[in-house]
Amino acid sequence: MAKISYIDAISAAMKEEMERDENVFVLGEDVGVKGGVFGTTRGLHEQFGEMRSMDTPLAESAIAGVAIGAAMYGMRPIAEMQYGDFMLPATNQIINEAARIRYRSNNDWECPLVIRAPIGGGIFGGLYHSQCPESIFVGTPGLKIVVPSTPYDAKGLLKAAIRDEDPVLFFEHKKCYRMIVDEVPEEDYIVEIGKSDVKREGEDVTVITYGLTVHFALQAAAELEQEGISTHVLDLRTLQPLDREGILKAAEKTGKVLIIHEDNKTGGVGAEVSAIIAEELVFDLDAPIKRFCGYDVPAMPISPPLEKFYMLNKDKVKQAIKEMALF
Amino acid sequence: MAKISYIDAISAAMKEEMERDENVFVLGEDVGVKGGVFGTTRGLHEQFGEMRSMDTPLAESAIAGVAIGAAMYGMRPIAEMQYGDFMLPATNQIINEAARIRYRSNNDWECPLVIRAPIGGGIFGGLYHSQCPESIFVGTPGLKIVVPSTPYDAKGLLKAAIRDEDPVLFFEHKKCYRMIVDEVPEEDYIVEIGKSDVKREGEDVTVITYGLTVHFALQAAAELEQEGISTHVLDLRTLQPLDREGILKAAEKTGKVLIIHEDNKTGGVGAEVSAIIAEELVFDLDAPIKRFCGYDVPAMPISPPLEKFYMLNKDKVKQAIKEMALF
Amino acid sequence: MSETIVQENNKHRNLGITDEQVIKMYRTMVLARKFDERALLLQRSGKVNFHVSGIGHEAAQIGAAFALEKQKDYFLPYYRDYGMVLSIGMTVRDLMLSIFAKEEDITSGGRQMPGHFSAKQYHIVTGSSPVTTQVPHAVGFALAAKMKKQDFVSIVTFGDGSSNQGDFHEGLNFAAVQKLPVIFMVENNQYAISTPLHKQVACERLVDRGLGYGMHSVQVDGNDPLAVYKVVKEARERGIKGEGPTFIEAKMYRLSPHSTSDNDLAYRTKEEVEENWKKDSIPHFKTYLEECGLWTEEQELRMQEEIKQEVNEATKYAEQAPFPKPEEALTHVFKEQ
Amino acid sequence: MSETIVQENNKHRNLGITDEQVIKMYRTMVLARKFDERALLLQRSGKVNFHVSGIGHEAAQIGAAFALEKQKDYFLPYYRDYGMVLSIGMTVRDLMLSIFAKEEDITSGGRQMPGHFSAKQYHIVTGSSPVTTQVPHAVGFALAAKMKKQDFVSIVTFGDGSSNQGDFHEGLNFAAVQKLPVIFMVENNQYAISTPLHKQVACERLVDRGLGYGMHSVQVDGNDPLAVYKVVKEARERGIKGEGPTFIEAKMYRLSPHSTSDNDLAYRTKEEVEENWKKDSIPHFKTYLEECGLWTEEQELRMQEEIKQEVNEATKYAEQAPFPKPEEALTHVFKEQ
Ligand SMILES: Cc1ncc(C[n+]2csc(CCOP(=O)(O)OP(=O)(O)O)c2C)c(N)n1
Ligand SMILES: Cc1ncc(C[n+]2csc(CCOP(=O)(O)OP(=O)(O)O)c2C)c(N)n1
Ligand SMILES: [Mg+2]
Ligand SMILES: [Mg+2]
Repeated sequence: MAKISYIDAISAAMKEEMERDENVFVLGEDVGVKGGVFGTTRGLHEQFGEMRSMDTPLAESAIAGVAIGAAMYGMRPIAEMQYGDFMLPATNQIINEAARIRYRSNNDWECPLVIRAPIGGGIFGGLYHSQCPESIFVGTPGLKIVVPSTPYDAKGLLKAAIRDEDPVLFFEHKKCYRMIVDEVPEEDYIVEIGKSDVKREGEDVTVITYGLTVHFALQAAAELEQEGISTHVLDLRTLQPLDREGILKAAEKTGKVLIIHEDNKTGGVGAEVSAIIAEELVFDLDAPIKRFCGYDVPAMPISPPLEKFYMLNKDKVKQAIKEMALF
Repeated sequence: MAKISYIDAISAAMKEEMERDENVFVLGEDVGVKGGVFGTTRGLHEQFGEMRSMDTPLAESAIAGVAIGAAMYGMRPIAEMQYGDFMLPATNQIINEAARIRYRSNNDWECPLVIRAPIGGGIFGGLYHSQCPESIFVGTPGLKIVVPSTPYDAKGLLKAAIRDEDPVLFFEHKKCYRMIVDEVPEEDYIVEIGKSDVKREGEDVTVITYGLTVHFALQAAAELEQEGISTHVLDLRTLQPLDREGILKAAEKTGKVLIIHEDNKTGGVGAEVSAIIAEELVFDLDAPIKRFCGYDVPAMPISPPLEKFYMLNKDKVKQAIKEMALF
Repeated sequence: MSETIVQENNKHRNLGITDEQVIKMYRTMVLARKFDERALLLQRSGKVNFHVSGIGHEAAQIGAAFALEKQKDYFLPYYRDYGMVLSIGMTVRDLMLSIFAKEEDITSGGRQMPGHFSAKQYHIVTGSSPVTTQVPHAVGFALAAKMKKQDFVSIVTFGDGSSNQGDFHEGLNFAAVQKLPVIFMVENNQYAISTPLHKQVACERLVDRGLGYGMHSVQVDGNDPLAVYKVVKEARERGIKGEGPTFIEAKMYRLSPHSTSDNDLAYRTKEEVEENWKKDSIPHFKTYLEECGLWTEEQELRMQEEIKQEVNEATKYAEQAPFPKPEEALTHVFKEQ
Repeated sequence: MSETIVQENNKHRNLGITDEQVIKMYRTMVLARKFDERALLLQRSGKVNFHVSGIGHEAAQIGAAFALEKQKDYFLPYYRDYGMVLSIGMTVRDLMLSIFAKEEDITSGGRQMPGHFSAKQYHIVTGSSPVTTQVPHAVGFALAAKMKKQDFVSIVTFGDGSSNQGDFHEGLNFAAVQKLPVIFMVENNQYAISTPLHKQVACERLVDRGLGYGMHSVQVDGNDPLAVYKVVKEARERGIKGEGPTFIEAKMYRLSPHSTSDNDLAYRTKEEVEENWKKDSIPHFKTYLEECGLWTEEQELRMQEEIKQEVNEATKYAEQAPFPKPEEALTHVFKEQ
């Protein structure tokens, strides 16, 4: 097994799927000749040509809408949104169209489409290059939503998304792109959409999280181990459909639930996770269900002290777990 | 005090505010000569002329975007989206623009804008004339979101929204338009944004809800009174910012919380309400926090048996309250 | 002089349309109209909840549909396109099942409003209510044609008001850049609900928008089915040959109110509407057939009778057909295993 | 022959621009360039995180800004418009405070990326990163002018790629229908990041899009500040007179990479870039001033020295200025009581 980065895992998944199935293609702004502003599609243009790694006009609603049409025909488009912040012009196409095609046609038409978008902050991107837009889409039936935290999951989930018969939003935390490296098998594999993953077993506190903050939780957990606090870390991986069973099992395990995400707290997917637990396990809890999330401000400022203040990190997460443990 | 309908309360609020302040104007599709497809703006064209009750081209992103520009100048636009289902082309303008203008300019610019949209089903509108889009916008800091259930609240909240210095989404349940009639004072008044309202005092079960389902809850509560079950009904009225205090007080009152909304359950505002309670009051509860909401399907079908199956109603709500009472 | 008339009368033959076909075109126009009139009646009598009428649009729809290849080309019609969908495979029974929202409704199993066509078997792509979203979808089908080297085109229709949506702009531009085999046809009926064209746009002709996309564009009389046939046929050829998309503006008038929920006399005069009835394509096309010697009053009566029966039977069938079971509301959110 | 030259040399006077003003235009162009070069350096040396350059755009920006009325008209610039904002009130110090993201930054208090201009005192309207959203906002300001019968115009700029967004279409159409006093100026620099114009649009000239809006439209050499001044001045007059909006396409070339995160030689050649440096407006405009007898090498040296000092001082000031306090991240979500 080779050690590869999160971004390389994503690139490899696309390359391999394009080799496997000639209906798979990528389209988006600057994804062709340049290989994407982050480099996720680098090499595809050379290997597959300009039709299958297509530079599109600067128009997100068309990128999504054209991909939807192609998907209904039977293609397997992967539409890249340059930043999660810039996918909002495509909201109508995503929510009112892609997500409703199977249902509204009573299963006659389907829309096997992947929309990829980098999300998250900590890169001095300011208000419009740091957003976590997932909560806008969570709660849209008909849409699957995936956020991997590791190269292994990224590759396996992206392959699963490409092979899925329904539309999938695939969010990539841009801070993970080069920072997170781990072992990824050379052979073909997928990670099933809709399944959470226990990233660390523990007894005292259950952390439920996804994306970049999985790593903060794991780092904090490792340090807390030294202090005698044992942390159970559940990586949601899929935000929709949520893995109810996995969530309840993890919550039950310790009776103390701390939900962590970078997206702002109010209306985030953490609320849904909390509500699921409160619906099923309320009498099995040893502490209130807490959420430790981004502040409820329009988005993350760029100035270093402000960004630092906004962003979660290992130390802040450690503190939050500790407080929960001591409850 | 005159008895007026919910729709007339909305019309009256606009008319009176336009008389009070010449910067107030309405714009939208068919809001001028025709007076709106539901008739909410009827009479404004005659009284205020075509500039202040402006028929716009069929383009929601422009309706929102132009209104934002006018609001930044100092006007007080009321932008009508013909149906909540059709406001999604304006998502980028609403979330990335209106909601972030004050914050991103460090308080230099502001955007006092009201966006009105009819929501909800039960009118044989099918998938695209019945939606409850509120959960897409809940969780966007910088945006206020209001959903009145009564003529009194509708008038007072709309006036408050028009006078507010920040952008407000004002959702009107179209099933309430002509069905809900009550007393509304002739004098000028406002209902403060951000305050929930106890619509009925009770001891056994707390229902937390908003919009049309407030009425189902009240009807069910009246019947359940006969059966010896006492229901406390809290009308959220404002979905953002949520009235934390009001919610906690209502939850504490009975220790049994049932959250009801027509919007589909997963990712709805009910999740946030539940999470707030689970965060603060988990040990004061006598039952799990339950949510009784729309099904998680892409939207409400039009065929009568399907629509009926989807829609909440007095009887279904009654049953849900009863189950909670018996827990 | 008589020369000219003969030529005029042979217009359809010059276009490569057989006598049989041209009669079929006429019949389909009348069928669409009769369905539409019945639907209005059914709504008025409370049997169905809603109808959105295509009266006044039939000529353009049928002209376009007959110029294309059934079950080969892809069709992305909008809610007034009864004439189009009837031309390419859907039946009046299908339409009736849809307005009655019955289980057997092929467009959506009773989920969607009438006029929201869908039928994969006829290459009719599922549509929604938010206007103009289908425009980029049609471009996506055409993109697939180019990528897979298939010789089909896609056609998408929409209203004049809808040409102001962002998706119109983005879709046409994308298609033009990629030179895709797609036909954009705006059915310019002068109104978007109550809003007249001059409050929607400031250009002389909608087709003037084509220049900004570097797109071949043509305005055509939407009341003349043969004229529309001609431009769509040419557009299809351009598409197949790799010469790119075409933007067609078919001009007509919306003779009915916007929908059964609309009172059009609140914003336009009876005189204006009546004036436009004079241009109704159906009697004009009938006269054309008669002048070609292809149509007699007897044939007309027989056809009217047939159509009446067809509409009656379809109505009866649909009325008696079962509704979907309530729990059906929960199926097909995702692909079921 | 010498006649012609004199006339050419008096171009600015014929436009009503005084000698003093034309020199100021030149100075502002150079100032914008020098700020920009310094910002690139600061980024390269790791002192600031990011810069998006406007090199190659200065002539158009300054030509436009000088044709408008400061603190009266409303300006909705996009991220390359340093020349524009420097012309209407912002200082290099302001710009430096912004790229250093310091508390005193007037555009956002250190919240937004550099190039996201905002300053109510100068009628510079706050902008965001999602391209083209500012277009309908400008229309909103112009709508307010019409409603309140004020004699200002709004101007909005954006890139060529951005003219493919839905908001471009919807904004221009709205303005045209209402005949609003707004000026749309596309700074067509041939690229949208790596994507060349021919992959963005299929029309000959962007300005061809104006016809579809029934809008007065004009293409202009974006390297010629006086030519841009002229068309913007005329557009302003049209706006004030109630004759409606104008769409201006200023053609130029993006001489820098897209931003400091971009390696432009991955998608275009050095030769292409060098070829375009020959059209750089700054030396040409200097020659013009010299030929008019308004500018000497001595003046040039003095100005260069002044500007250097201005940029140095601004840099130093901004570098030393305090950052915002961390908790500042929580303020101004809503109006505070
Ligand atoms: C995005 C969106 N906004 C608003 C509506 C409501 N609506 C339905 S039809 C219509 C008018 C459409 O006019 P036009 O495009 O000219 O088509 P026509 O109905 O005249 O055939 C409107 C505003 C909608 N369906 N979708
Ligand atoms: C809606 C949106 N999509 C994508 C981006 C990312 N992006 C930033 S600048 C840019 C290219 C803009 O090109 P153009 O409009 O020609 O302006 P230029 O940068 O060339 O001046 C892109 C794609 C964005 N800012 N907003
Ligand atoms: Mg129309
Ligand atoms: Mg450009």
